Amino acid sequence: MAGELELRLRDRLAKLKQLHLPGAGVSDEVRRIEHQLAEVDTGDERSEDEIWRSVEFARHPDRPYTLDYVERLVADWIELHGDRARMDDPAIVSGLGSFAGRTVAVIGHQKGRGDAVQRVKRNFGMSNPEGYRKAMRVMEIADRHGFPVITLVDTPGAYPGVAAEQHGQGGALAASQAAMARLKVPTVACVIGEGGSGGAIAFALANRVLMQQFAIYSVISPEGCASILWRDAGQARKAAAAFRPDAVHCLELGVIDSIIPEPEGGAHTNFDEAAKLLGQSIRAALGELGKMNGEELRRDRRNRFRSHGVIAS
Amino acid sequence: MAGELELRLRDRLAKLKQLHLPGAGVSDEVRRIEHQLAEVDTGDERSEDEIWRSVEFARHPDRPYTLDYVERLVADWIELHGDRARMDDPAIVSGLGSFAGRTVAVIGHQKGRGDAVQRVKRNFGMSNPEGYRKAMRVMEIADRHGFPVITLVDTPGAYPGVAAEQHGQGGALAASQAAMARLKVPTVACVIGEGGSGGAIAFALANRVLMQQFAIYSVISPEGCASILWRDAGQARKAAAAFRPDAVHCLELGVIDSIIPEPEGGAHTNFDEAAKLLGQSIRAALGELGKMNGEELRRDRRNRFRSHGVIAS
Amino acid sequence: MASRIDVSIEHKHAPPDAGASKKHPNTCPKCNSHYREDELAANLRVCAQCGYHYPVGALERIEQLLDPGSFIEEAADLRSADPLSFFDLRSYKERIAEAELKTGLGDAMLMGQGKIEGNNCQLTVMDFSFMAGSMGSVVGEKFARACERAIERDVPLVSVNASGGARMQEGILSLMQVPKTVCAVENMRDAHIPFISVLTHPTTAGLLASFATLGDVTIAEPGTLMCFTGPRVVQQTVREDLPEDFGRAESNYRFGHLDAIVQRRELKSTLAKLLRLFDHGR
Amino acid sequence: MASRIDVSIEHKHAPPDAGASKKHPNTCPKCNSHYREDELAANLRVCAQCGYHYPVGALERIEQLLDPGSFIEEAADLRSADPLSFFDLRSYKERIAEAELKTGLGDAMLMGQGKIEGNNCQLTVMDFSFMAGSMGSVVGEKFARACERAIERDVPLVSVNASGGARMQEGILSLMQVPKTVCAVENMRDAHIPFISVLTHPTTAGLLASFATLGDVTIAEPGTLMCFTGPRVVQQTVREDLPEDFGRAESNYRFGHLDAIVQRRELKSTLAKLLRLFDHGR
Ligand SMILES: [Zn+2]
Ligand SMILES: [Zn+2]
Repeated sequence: MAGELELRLRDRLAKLKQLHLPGAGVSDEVRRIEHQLAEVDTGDERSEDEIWRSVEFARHPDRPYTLDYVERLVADWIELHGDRARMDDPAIVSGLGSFAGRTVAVIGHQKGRGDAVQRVKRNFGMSNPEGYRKAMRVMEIADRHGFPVITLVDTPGAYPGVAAEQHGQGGALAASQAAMARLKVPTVACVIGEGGSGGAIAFALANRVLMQQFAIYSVISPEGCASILWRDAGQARKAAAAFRPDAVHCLELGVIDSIIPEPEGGAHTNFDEAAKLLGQSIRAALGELGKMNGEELRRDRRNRFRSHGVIAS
Repeated sequence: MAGELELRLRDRLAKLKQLHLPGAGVSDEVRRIEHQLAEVDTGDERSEDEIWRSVEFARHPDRPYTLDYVERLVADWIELHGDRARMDDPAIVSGLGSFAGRTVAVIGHQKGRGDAVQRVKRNFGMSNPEGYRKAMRVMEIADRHGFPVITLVDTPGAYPGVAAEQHGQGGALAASQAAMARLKVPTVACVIGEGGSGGAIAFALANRVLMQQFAIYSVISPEGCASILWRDAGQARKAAAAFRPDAVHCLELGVIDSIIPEPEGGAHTNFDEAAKLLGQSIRAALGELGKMNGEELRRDRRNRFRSHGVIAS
Repeated sequence: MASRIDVSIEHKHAPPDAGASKKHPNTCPKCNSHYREDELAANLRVCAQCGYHYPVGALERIEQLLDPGSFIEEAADLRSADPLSFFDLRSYKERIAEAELKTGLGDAMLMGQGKIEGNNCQLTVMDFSFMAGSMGSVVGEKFARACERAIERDVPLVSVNASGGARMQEGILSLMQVPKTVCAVENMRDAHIPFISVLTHPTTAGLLASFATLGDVTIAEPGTLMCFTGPRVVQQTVREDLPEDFGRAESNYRFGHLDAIVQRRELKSTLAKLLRLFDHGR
Repeated sequence: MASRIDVSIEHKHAPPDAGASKKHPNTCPKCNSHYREDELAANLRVCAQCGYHYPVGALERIEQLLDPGSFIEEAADLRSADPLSFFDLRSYKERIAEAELKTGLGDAMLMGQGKIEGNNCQLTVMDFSFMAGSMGSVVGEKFARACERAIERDVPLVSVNASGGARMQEGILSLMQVPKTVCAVENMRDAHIPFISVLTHPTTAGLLASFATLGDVTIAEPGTLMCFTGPRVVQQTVREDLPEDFGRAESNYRFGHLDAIVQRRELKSTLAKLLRLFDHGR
């Protein structure tokens, strides 16, 4: 599909180079698109089948989860637990460890693997507000001590439960983003499976947003979109083809900064290789960010998100 | 009692002027003691009866509570509710209003007046952790917008309930103090009734700590102390006489900065007059603090508490 | 992967009392009282019988809240593009055109500056009747610009919200409006600009997960549905009856998520008081 | 005012398994295994049968945790004064003298510098056997100085806690140690000094309301009672049975108040790992 994507990116690049949108961080955008152009590989417009394959791979029960990557990439790992108010949300893991010779904080959604008991124990990676509050606590520690923050995004979405609502799910998602916007350390977010709407974005307000080749990232699940717009959840494939949650489309729209390749056949076929590729990309992203000071990192991050959206006026 | 107190204060002052304790903020201490000397009125060592009168007045069911003072001293009052996580604790009120022509935040314990229903509704002024978390939220708003913070302390103590413990009572009390230590705005704490141990100190880490004439301030209730040390809660009067929770004693130890006079017969005999006297003292304290910038206010506050304690070495 | 739990940030249908009824729009859905249009408008669209708060459009809301003639609209020319060429049962372009015709608005938010009892402020007001108040690129951009204007002018921002969530026809770009507006609020925060968020029925999903919950002070009108996930989806997940006022302002107030529930007739004076207070601290 | 609820920050008696038993101190209160003194010390005072963690005195704790010979004690000469001339059934002076004789310590905390697996740190270690580890002016002063030394030396602070709460014989001055130590932690925080808090059985009341809960990382040994109000007082208030592990580390972990529960045999290596991590971020 690269022909099409490449054309669009070049077109967008040309426009941006002429334009001066107020506050839109144009030069950052230009830099990003140039980077994307370098990354795009050749191919054709994605078919409905190809997009659906991303949906299936992203949700594959054998796909590596946050702790699988932590185990392979992080030394001296210590998980930090609890929101200091009500609970330790098992759907989110957070902790400190050594990555590429430097201490980092890692925060991610965590799905349970295997039988129903394990999956329920992790609540399918769907966090309660308390999970985001735990994560914010760890972000604050990282910020104070100068540890870069790496987030791994892999959730169908924030948990739609009664207590979750009563304890402020919406506000917690907003607060988590606000906390990320405030950090003076480099932050890299990686969508490693399902990047499901609010639950995902709560960890994705980072300086660099990366996405694995077969991950998905979307405002709504294909089933949810189909049932609202087509009034039939069975039209999920059609919905997915319409809003295209795949990595190439996200790159095309400038929503992510680069695509992390997966092993042939998907991350679930080779955890070690998937981790190696993920680690390389995170390392490269942290390397780029290493030159900025705290204020610059904040500004870079906020400008990055300032530029999102397409307006006709 | 002033003879005795005055002698002790002069003695302490003389010692301090010779001494150089590391980090003890000696010059602040000197300034405070000089101020206290000016405030001490004449009288004799307090008798057991006099101390017990303070205990009774401080707990008097007709004593003015936080909202009684707010009503009389604060214009444009708007109460701010909720901890944004779990509840709105009715044992603590917090809000913004106009005091002496300037916007301030007021935070205080609130007891219910009248029948058992009202008193239970406010949980007798005993907060859950959520109440301290609400207060911290309001402190943060005040800090960001430059509003001085006035706290009114009136609690038998933090609530000793099961959920209170499960939701982190101890940690919340510590966090509330830490939040107060961090503020860059002037802060004045007034003990207006019962200054009961941890629940009280959570709001008392202020630049200036004032105390009404018949308020009490103590590490433990007289009953609690008696039942531990005398193994008989009935010895409460004796315990109170031993640890002396009255305002004069607290002033003598340098724990408070000044005593706010009450109407003849106690604050409960004349709310308006009590409020007027309280308002004058707070205004004077804020006036003194107005000259310091944010960093100086922080340092002043921390140095103030750094000097507390008596060591024999 | 057969029985997935749906966790859309968009609740699936307009909330029960915002248009689902087949009654005349001036008939009170709670007590069936009926009002002439001028009567209802004169009473700020509050039922005189039972206190039910009818929905208020953005233009009328501005009339209710701002000093007469003080509103100056900004960024009025912004319009949605169609970055995905989105087509479900109908095209996004067609839906937008229909919404414009129906409401006379360019999108689901009006933005500008004005005065409330003499106090200057920057203002954003949403309109639920424009595609369920959904947040796409235009709403996100208007809100971000409102924050920037508030900083430039050193005036507080008042945001009156009403939204069903993200505008899914803009796909992932609608989700990006969430962090974009959060960043805008953070810039205001760093500049010590006061931000007052007013939640009106309904303010849900993407709005709650972004700027609507980030006010220095957050207030709501009575009865406002303010949940991240809608009651229907929650019920589907937990498969049990929900508390009667689930997700409503009254429940949220009890659970600590609101500073106050303010009757519409008190909203202007409450905002004025807050603006005075935040001004006198400065 | 007849039936007041008592809300003392001091729980009233030594907690159940820290001395209340009449058994020989080397007999396990959980499983009745008995150990020779050298056996028990060699096993870090953990029951080899059931894993019960016996109390550890401050000096022995330092031996367990620090690299041999690396500890340099500081502020060793600080002693309690008796500002209230406090006398209950006996005088405070007499109680202090007795505690000194019994423990060989000057007060309930040792403070100094040392190394853990080669990592420099400032260290405070409390001893419950000195007046129930209560915090008076000396403990407060030693902790505050430890924070100041950590800042001066730019090394992390590790605090191993065990305390029944405030030392009420020093009256209001004992309460003042709470904000005093909180301020000391805040100064460390501003200086970006790492602070690791270790809770051992029991760490309650005034300690929980001050520095013990303010660590960057907070860990506890298994079974540690860590409550603000003791179980007896809570039960008296609520008049119902408490959950079995009420106030224990295991319950606190579930409720989100601990980063980890660490077995004593893993404590040194865990601290070393944390010190390495905090060092490599700098
Ligand atoms: Zn009606
Ligand atoms: Zn045993």
